[in-house]
Amino acid sequence: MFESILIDIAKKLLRDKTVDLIIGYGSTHYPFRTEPIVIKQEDQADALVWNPFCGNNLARYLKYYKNTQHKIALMVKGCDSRAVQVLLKEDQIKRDRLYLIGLSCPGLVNHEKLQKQFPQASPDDFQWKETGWFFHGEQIDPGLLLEETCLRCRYPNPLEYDQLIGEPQTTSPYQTYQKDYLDPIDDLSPEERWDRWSKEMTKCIRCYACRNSCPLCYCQECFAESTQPQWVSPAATPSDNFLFHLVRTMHMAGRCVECGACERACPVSIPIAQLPLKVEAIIREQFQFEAGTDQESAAPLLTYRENDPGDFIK
Amino acid sequence: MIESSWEPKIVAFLCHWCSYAGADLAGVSRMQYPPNIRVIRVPCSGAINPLYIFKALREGADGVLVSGCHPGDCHYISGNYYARRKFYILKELLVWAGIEADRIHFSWVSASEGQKFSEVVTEVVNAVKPLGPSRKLVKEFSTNV
Amino acid sequence: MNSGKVTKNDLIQWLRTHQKNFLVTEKVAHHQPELLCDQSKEIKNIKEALFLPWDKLFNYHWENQQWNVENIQPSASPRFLMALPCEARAIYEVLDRVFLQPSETESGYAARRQGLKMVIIGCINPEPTCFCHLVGGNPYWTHPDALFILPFHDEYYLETNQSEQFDIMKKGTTLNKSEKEEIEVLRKQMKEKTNQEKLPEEVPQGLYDLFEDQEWEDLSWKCLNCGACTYLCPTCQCFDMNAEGRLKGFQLKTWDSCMFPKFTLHASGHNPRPTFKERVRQRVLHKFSYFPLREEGRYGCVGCGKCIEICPVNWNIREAVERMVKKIGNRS
Amino acid sequence: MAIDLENKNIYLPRLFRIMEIIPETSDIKTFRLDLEGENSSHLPGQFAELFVPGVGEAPISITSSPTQKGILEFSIKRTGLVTSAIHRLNSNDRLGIRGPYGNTFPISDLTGQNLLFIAGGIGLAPLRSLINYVLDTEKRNQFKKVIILYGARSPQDLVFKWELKKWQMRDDITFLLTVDRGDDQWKGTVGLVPNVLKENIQVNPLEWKSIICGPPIMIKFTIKALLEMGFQPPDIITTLEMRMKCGLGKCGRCNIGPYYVCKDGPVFTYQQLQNIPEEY
Repeated sequence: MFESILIDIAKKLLRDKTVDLIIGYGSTHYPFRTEPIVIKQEDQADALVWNPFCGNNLARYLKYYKNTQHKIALMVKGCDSRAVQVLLKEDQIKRDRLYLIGLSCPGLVNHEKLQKQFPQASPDDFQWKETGWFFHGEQIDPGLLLEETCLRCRYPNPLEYDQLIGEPQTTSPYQTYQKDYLDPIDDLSPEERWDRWSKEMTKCIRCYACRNSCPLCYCQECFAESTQPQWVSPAATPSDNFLFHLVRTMHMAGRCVECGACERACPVSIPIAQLPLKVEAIIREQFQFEAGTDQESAAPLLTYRENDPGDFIK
Repeated sequence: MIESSWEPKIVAFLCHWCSYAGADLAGVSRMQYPPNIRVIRVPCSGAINPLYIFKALREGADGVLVSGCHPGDCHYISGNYYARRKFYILKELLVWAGIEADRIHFSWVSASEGQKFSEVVTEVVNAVKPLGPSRKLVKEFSTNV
Repeated sequence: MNSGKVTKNDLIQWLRTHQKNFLVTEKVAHHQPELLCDQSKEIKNIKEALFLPWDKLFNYHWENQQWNVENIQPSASPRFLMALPCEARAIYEVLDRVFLQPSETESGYAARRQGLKMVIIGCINPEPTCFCHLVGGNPYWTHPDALFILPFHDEYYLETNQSEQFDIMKKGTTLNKSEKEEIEVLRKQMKEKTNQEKLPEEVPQGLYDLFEDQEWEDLSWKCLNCGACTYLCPTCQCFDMNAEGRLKGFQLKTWDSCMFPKFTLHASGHNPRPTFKERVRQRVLHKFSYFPLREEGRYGCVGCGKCIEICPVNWNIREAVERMVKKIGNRS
Repeated sequence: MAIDLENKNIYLPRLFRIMEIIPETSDIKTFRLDLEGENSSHLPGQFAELFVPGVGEAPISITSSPTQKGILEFSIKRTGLVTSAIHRLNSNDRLGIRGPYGNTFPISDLTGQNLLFIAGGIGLAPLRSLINYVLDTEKRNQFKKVIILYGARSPQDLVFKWELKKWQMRDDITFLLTVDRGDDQWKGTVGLVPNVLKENIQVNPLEWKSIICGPPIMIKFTIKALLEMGFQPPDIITTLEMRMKCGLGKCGRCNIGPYYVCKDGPVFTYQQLQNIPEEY
């Protein structure tokens, strides 16, 4: 979608030297997949694409340029822009070094759903246009294909950008689909929830793809890899896996921008985003705060109120 | 029912200024409370990293008690306020993950509340005992292939 | 080498009788779901059967004022392992060479390996990410000690020279002459086709000389340095060992990855591979240069394409190697 | 496919009692282990994996020479998790050992040669195994002239002080001691090892073999000095410092180029180092 506009903008930015490099999505040889690319010369800009398979949160790459002087252009979806906001609030990078190319995002396609809905379909059967998604010409209801995190997305339009590509989305998927994949888990009994999570944690191989794909996980040394003291064993046992994911979720409390990049990065497809999303839902309800949406109010865990919920304390 | 001879092991993080002093007062005044808790003194309830609680459960603690000063009494002014929010989120997350709610307890005990401290500990032990030995999150290395 | 032919349900019947101790890799379960019985165990990565994700090496405990150490005798019940040719090659050509070296055989691996009966299914529908032909493999590769099964006109061709270990061979009917020829022709064509596409001989030494090349930086920029590729790679054999348990415990051997920062971190704080560039280069060169230079040209990669399939940023080791191979000779 | 099922657990350490602990400097101690009558099968230059139950393992070079029967000596600098745990041990505690691992100093190449030992700081530990081997009464005549140049950051950082005195008194070796920074009691030479080398050692480089061990920065400049003096790469022998876990060329940590430093090293000639990638 909008490739031609996108490429012109990129070339102009590089030509006028407003930025030193552009971080964006590039095409690949494989069906339904894009990859993060960095562009330093004009001719490289032709590889830029924008389609519903741009699942990586590119804000993750800003940590390479924290201590350099580069001026960086970054393609940001709605959730990515929230991630940039959190990074700015946590003083990881200065706003004036960033040129944010905003993308009005219709949502990302989930590969398993695509495989189930259209088995053996090849990429050229589809057209992913700004007006909608078409399979052999007839429109598809995005609700069938959207990622679970995108189905509950409240901010399809970037909150902060220097230039927006495409018309802003009029409604958010959350409003249109009223679907939240956390709800069925809430209805389960504690034992059923535990069985579900211990089954998922048995699949985990502790490759840390979820942590490394997250723009807000930028610690120099993660507690999971520390040996002095060693908090968790490097063995991928279910208990150590769950301990790693629970502590990482606590570290994301009030910071997670609900982009779902961790879930898309998981090589064994664990719905790992549910943990931080649940915490964000609790924070949205109890402390009326959404990460990366307003730069003035303090992060929830860095402030307090007299009437914070406390009846669970004896 | 769990046979009564089994005694749960409970790790208690007590804040140095209030709860630890409260526990000390309970001891000095010869107040009876179950001997199941192992006390770890921390500077403030706000200084308790969720990692400590998970690590305690991983190493086999059957229950965790975290106790600090009443809101407003904190030696560091707002340590317990931050802690209250963090513990609220932590407890909700743990319950959502399927860990029994009665494994994790929080309380405000001031330095003068020796009596309350023994009551809280008794209440915690009675809450953890029916749950039996902790088996969720406990480290376990049986090979799976 | 005796061979034969069995009908589909004979094969499934045999699988069902042994399903209790039958391991099936995820790739086989994905390609031929009908061969996966409900009680056989699906493993994501073939090496999990031999090189366990975590493995106790020995026990230690503190007793009467001193430390005591006692060995754990590894025990392994005989099991079948069904895999595709590329995955089986990872066991025969790579992992065995590392863990079964005569003077330093790992007792755990050896015990499990001794009890393992390998069943190799001919690969009939390769994925777009597969490239076994580049590294000396081919979809009909087999090993004499294994039972080779090839779907053949809605029946299954069988071949092994350990027929006493695979009782299904008794059910096999012998092939007539034309069928035998057809199989031979099929396999010869496949072998020739894949041999021409093999990476040229000078690649291992060529890549080694490209160590200082600037291209590694641009090539590895997008890599997240997570461990997904190494933990789903059948040939990655790096591991970590540390003590688990203070007064009573065991030495635990777990998988490890060269992509993690602490893999080569010295106690002095010096790290010879501090950034993503060195680590990505290490992963590529270890498989396509260092291992072949030590093992008479055998690549440390079997071309199964799993790392390309699951990479969160679609980092492609095949494209990376082909891009660097072009630079051999005219070093920039 | 033959699997030698002798089932020896190659990772199982053996526990030996610590006979004596000699504090060398503020953060270096020498541990002497009693082999209870056995003799170690190691050769100079090899290392062993020391295991502290409950903590972990660390590769430490063996500093005693095979000619010292019935004991094993390790000089350990407190830097990380395991070395600190070892420093907390006291006499009569037991320490786990497995090994010996790694290749050795090329004894056969060195026999009948003039030997120039250059050591820096704790780097003297691995060299001391070879030095004491060469200086052993039965072995000394197999080697020609021997020069030992040892330097440390400051007089307090000198290790094996009690043995340095013995080396100083011997008449069949030349012994040079230097420190980077002296202090008021220090009477000896002051200066960096590479400079002291260039000023004091005038030998025909073609008839000498040089063995170097020390911090990477010292090795780099010392090799440069030796090359300027005319030493040939095959005659410069040093050891490589890499992170190690298994010691058997399997766990992949110490892999540089086609070599596993724990198995094909840690002793390399400079000639070999020249075609190993600069990744150590």
